[in-house]
Amino acid sequence: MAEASTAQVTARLPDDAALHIFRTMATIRAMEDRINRGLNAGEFRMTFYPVRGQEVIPAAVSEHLRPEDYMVTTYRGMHDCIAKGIPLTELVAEMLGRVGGTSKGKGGPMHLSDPRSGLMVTTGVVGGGVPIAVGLGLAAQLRGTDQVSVVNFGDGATSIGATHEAANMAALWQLPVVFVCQHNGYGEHTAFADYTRTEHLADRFRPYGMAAVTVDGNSVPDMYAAAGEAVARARSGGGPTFLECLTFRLEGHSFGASTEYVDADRLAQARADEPLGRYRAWLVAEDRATEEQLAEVERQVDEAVEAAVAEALASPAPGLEELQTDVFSSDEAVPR
Amino acid sequence: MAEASTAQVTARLPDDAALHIFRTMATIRAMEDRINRGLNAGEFRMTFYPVRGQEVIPAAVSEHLRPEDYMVTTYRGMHDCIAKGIPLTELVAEMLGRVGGTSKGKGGPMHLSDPRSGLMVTTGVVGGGVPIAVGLGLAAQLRGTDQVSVVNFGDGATSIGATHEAANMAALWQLPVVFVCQHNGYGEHTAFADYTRTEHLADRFRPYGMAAVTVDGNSVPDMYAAAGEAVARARSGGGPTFLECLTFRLEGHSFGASTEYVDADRLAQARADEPLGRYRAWLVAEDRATEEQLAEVERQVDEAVEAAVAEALASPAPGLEELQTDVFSSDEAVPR
Amino acid sequence: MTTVEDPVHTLSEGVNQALDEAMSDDETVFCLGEDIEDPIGGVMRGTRGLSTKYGRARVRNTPIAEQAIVGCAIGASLAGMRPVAEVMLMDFFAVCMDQVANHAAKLRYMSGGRTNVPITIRTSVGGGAQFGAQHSQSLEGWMMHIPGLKVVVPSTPRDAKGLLYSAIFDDDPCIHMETMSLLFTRGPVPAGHFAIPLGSAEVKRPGTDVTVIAWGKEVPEALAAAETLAGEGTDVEVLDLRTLVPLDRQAILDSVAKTRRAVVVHAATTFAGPGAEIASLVSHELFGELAAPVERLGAAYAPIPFAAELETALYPDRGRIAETIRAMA
Amino acid sequence: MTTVEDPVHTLSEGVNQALDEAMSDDETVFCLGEDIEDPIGGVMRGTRGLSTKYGRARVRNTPIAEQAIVGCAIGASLAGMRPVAEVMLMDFFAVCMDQVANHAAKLRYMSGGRTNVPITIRTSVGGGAQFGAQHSQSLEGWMMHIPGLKVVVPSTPRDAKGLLYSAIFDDDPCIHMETMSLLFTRGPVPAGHFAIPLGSAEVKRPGTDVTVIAWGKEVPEALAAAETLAGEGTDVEVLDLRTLVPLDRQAILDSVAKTRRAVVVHAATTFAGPGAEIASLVSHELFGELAAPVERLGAAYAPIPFAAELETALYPDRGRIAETIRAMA
Ligand SMILES: Cc1ncc(C[n+]2csc(CCOP(=O)(O)OP(=O)(O)O)c2C)c(N)n1
Ligand SMILES: Cc1ncc(C[n+]2csc(CCOP(=O)(O)OP(=O)(O)O)c2C)c(N)n1
Ligand SMILES: [Mg+2]
Ligand SMILES: [Mg+2]
Repeated sequence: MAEASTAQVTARLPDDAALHIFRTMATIRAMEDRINRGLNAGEFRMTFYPVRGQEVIPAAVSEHLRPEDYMVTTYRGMHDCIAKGIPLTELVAEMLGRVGGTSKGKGGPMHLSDPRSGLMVTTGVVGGGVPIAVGLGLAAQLRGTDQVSVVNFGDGATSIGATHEAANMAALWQLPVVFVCQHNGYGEHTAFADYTRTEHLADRFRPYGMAAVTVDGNSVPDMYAAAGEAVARARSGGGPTFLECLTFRLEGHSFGASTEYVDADRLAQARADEPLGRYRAWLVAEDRATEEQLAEVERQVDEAVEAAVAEALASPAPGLEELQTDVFSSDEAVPR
Repeated sequence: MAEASTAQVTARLPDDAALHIFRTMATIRAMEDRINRGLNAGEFRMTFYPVRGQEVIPAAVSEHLRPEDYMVTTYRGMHDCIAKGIPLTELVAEMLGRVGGTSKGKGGPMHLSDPRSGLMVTTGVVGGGVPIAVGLGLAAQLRGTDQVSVVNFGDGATSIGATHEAANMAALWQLPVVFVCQHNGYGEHTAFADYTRTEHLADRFRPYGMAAVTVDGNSVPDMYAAAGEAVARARSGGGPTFLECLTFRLEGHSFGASTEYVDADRLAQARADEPLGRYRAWLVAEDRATEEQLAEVERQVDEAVEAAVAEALASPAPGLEELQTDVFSSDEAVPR
Repeated sequence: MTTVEDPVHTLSEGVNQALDEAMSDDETVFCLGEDIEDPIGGVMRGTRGLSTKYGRARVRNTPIAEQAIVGCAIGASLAGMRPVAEVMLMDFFAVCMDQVANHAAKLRYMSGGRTNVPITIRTSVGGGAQFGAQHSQSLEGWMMHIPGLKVVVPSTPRDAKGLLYSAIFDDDPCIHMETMSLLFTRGPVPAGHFAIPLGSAEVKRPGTDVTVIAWGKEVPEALAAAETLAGEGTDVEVLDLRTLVPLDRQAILDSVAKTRRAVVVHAATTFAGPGAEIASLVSHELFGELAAPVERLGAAYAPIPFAAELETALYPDRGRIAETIRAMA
Repeated sequence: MTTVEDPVHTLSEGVNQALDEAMSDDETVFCLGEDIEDPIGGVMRGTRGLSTKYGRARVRNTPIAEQAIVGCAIGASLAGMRPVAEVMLMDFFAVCMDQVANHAAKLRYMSGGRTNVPITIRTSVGGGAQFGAQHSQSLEGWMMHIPGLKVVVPSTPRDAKGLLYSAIFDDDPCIHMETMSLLFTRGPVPAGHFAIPLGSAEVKRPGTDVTVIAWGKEVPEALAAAETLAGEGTDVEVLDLRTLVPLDRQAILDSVAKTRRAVVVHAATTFAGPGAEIASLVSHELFGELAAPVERLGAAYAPIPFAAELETALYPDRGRIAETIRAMA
């Protein structure tokens, strides 16, 4: 299936989009590499949920989005946040718990948000963000704007009730919501086949009365095309879409976590075929870009990432006066 | 569809089962009529959730069950309780809050249970009983018994998360569970089409990897056949089945509640075509029973119901010493 | 203050008026919940007439899916709307506490103030009507314990109108508890625009000998007990907290500093319940100044029984309140 | 009592031993939860080795579906099994409180004693590890407030083994809270069969001047504060409640009757928290006999911040406990 659709949709991926997607993916990868270096060297500490191997999905989806479009994601959402446009310095500073972060260091890596770039919520509760994204879509519909609400979640989140309640509501009200299920094959340490007998998750969501497709989440042309249709449908009042984006988690659940439960051959093969390298080669092979162009992009994003991390590290911890602010609109409401 | 399957399955409904199903339905109806009389006359008070029009479903399902099989139901479950075999006196006494009730009057009409007849839980929370029924099925599987766990819930309960979590788990583990969705067209005051775009609820549950069928819940032959297949599948280790049983709620949500939101013609037609009368005529027309036989059954069940209500009314209220017993296994654990 | 001219309405009508005023004042206010559209207008009638007046886009029925209802309200509020969600009964918060406690309550803080969640969740609180163990719980204790939630519990039609209106326009998530046993009690309600600031308790009956601190269902019981005791020469002050978060600490301490005796009364379970916070506060702040230990009267430690005789015995009533006060003299 | 010969293990190993003993003693005991099978054996390693030893039928991974996990445990227990369910973090009770509070806690009572729910729900309690606002909450206050739930909070490897074993064989639903910051602390654990009855607090350090009542995360902090103060001539008694329901009322009152001063310390939010119940109990029962007001030390009123500096300031620690006690002298 991936084959077929790739063929027919390639044409639909314009050069500028193709290059910008590469830049986004390269930025995500550079940031993950930089964080890994920092963690391995003991330069800093943080809980980090790797996104390696899942870069294509948000890079392709965001190509169809505007800053005023909404996005909701999960703890494993650094790639989504970067693609949606959270300033890199604020992003890293938040992950480090510094006052220069998106949440002044009070949220942390599992709670990145920046309404200015449309990234409204990052939740640490599996499935918890899905109903919220439906509400963002409802606000757009009630206001008559053409904003779209995109919600990212994992394959494991399809087992939890909130996701189903939200899907039914979004379909019922024909809301401008795109459900982006990043199907990386695992829920923490449990493989897909060990927690459901469903073959294609899209089959579970289609019956709610929404478009639901399974797409190769590691193929830029496929993801670009599928996301384009979903976003266009939402923007034009055509209702929600469920995108089952097939990818593979190339690391453990979190930084340093074991992968002993993952089939070694499959993992090795997936790493060898990892999407950034695959896409880079494709761009050159298809004459979409020259080796030099891509190397230059890589140089630029490395520089940007390096600068962001340096700036973030220079940001101090939040002061103790922050402990009980932002609890309520007015601090007087805080019980003593 | 109902037509077709009726034809082919009629043969499979034996005379004794056909008559016993009539007796069960007649008992349910007689009890509802008696309760209505009591409530209208101010003879007693209780919250009552009518089951009129849904008698076929439990009468047909229970024909395939044994006392040791498990059942879970909802506040709208008097018909399920009677069909599963809760002694009538204890049933009515509980609904009246008398010490002679299944729960000594401490549970009430929304919490009927009687493990001796296999009725394990009646819940008042929509969807709340579904995961519990899955656990009853798991216990049977772990013990290697061939017990079956049947869970009754309404169409509206398919909108809530717990139901989906439970369905996925039951399918994953191939548990002996029969999901009996009593699709009466309404969730309280909201019609099916106003809370989902799904056409057939069975389509939502099949993708979990279980058998899922839509059946005419007002047709005894159809329900008997569909339930028979589902129970046999569960008993033989074939895993769960979702039965979407199409019926119609002939009264308001609860005793005395308005039906102003229900299409008047559809309601009138459904009342004219109500399943007990329809089935009674069918039995005679098909020479399954004589008018006299059925009249005799009706006389017997009226008598039984009358006696049960009289006995229940004679039972006193629970004593105040009951207030804090049954909180824990030992009353000493109760905080003072 | 209430004037003699104020028309008389039920608490349910007070709720309805607040919703109507808020929706006419502000386009961003909308309601969602189960069975809230006409002709039913909410199983407790709170939204009656509003879908007819404002349309089904702004007063919308939902599937039976409380996580989706509350989550949807949260999302819409993040985008600048002021949703009023209805959770039919407080017991059903148990199916959506993740949205309430892990999301609505925390998003402002977790975003360092960049986002906020101006939602109101209206809910009916049962008890005393033989609805059984799963349809009668007062769970304000759960809500108070989660930083970031405001908790509002009116006991009169007037308070319901004024407090709900303030809750809707408050910039934080508010839980508005509508006590079923009081929904159809009547009282004066100011016409037109009317708001009562959150966080202000009200002395519903001034007194000098003992302070009864109560809210919701137990306020009328406290007032009735006060009447009885007045006849016996004991002058009881009844303080209706009205909002539990923000808590009117000053009003509590001022009253008890004066009377030197306090009884906290609520329909929630006594053990580890909301009254423990009030009792601890008073015992701590007025240590050595009290004439008697602070008494707590709440529901007995048991699931709520169905049988009327048992359910009646479970809750504090005017009789037990009066007895308790007599024993403190 | 613990003997010098007892081998030393971590709290996590104490948990693991209790599960192992229980599963070998009784065929009806089985475990279900997310990622509990080997090789991982639970993200906190509590079930490590058990799926290998007892098979994947009795130690089974589940989908990410806490309502199904807890509901399934309830159902199996109604049929006579003794399920041990794992809810990975206490914060996630928010997604399954309906099964916990409306079903597990109430079914015995709602059935007039004809059914009962002998389940144990194990859960890790975060805090102090920079997991953020949604992965660090201590919600024992929610559980204590629901009649029908038993609440167990071991602070040592020995207590974990003995209390969890008792919880598994208890005929009521038990919440077993496993404090993450203590999971890998070491201490003596009796080998083989070992049970500690639920409802018995333990004096972890005898003293005469002031009683610190604590549990879980705060017990080592209280003991450390006691050491410091010993050097200053203040003799602190540290009472570890170990179970919150049943509550060892007598142990609390006996200790404070002796010391006449009490501080309640817990990781849960102070406001409307579990400490309020203890403080109210002591203030009421020992009215007029206390030398100082009962102090409550818990988490500050705020969602739990990520930044280490703020999170550290949120929780009571040995320093603040010592300060508080000094101020009471
Ligand atoms: C309600 C809930 N249960 C359990 C967890 C613990 N947990 C965190 S991530 C995770 C796995 C989620 O898998 P998936 O949805 O596939 O997302 P992925 O991590 O693969 O991106 C689990 C079980 C949680 N955060 N929330
Ligand atoms: C979680 C929850 N939300 C709301 C309610 C209130 N309520 C009681 S019955 C009902 C309608 C249920 O409809 P359906 O599942 O179709 O069952 P029916 O009443 O038609 O048999 C609702 C919304 C509830 N009991 N539980
Ligand atoms: Mg995954
Ligand atoms: Mg229905």
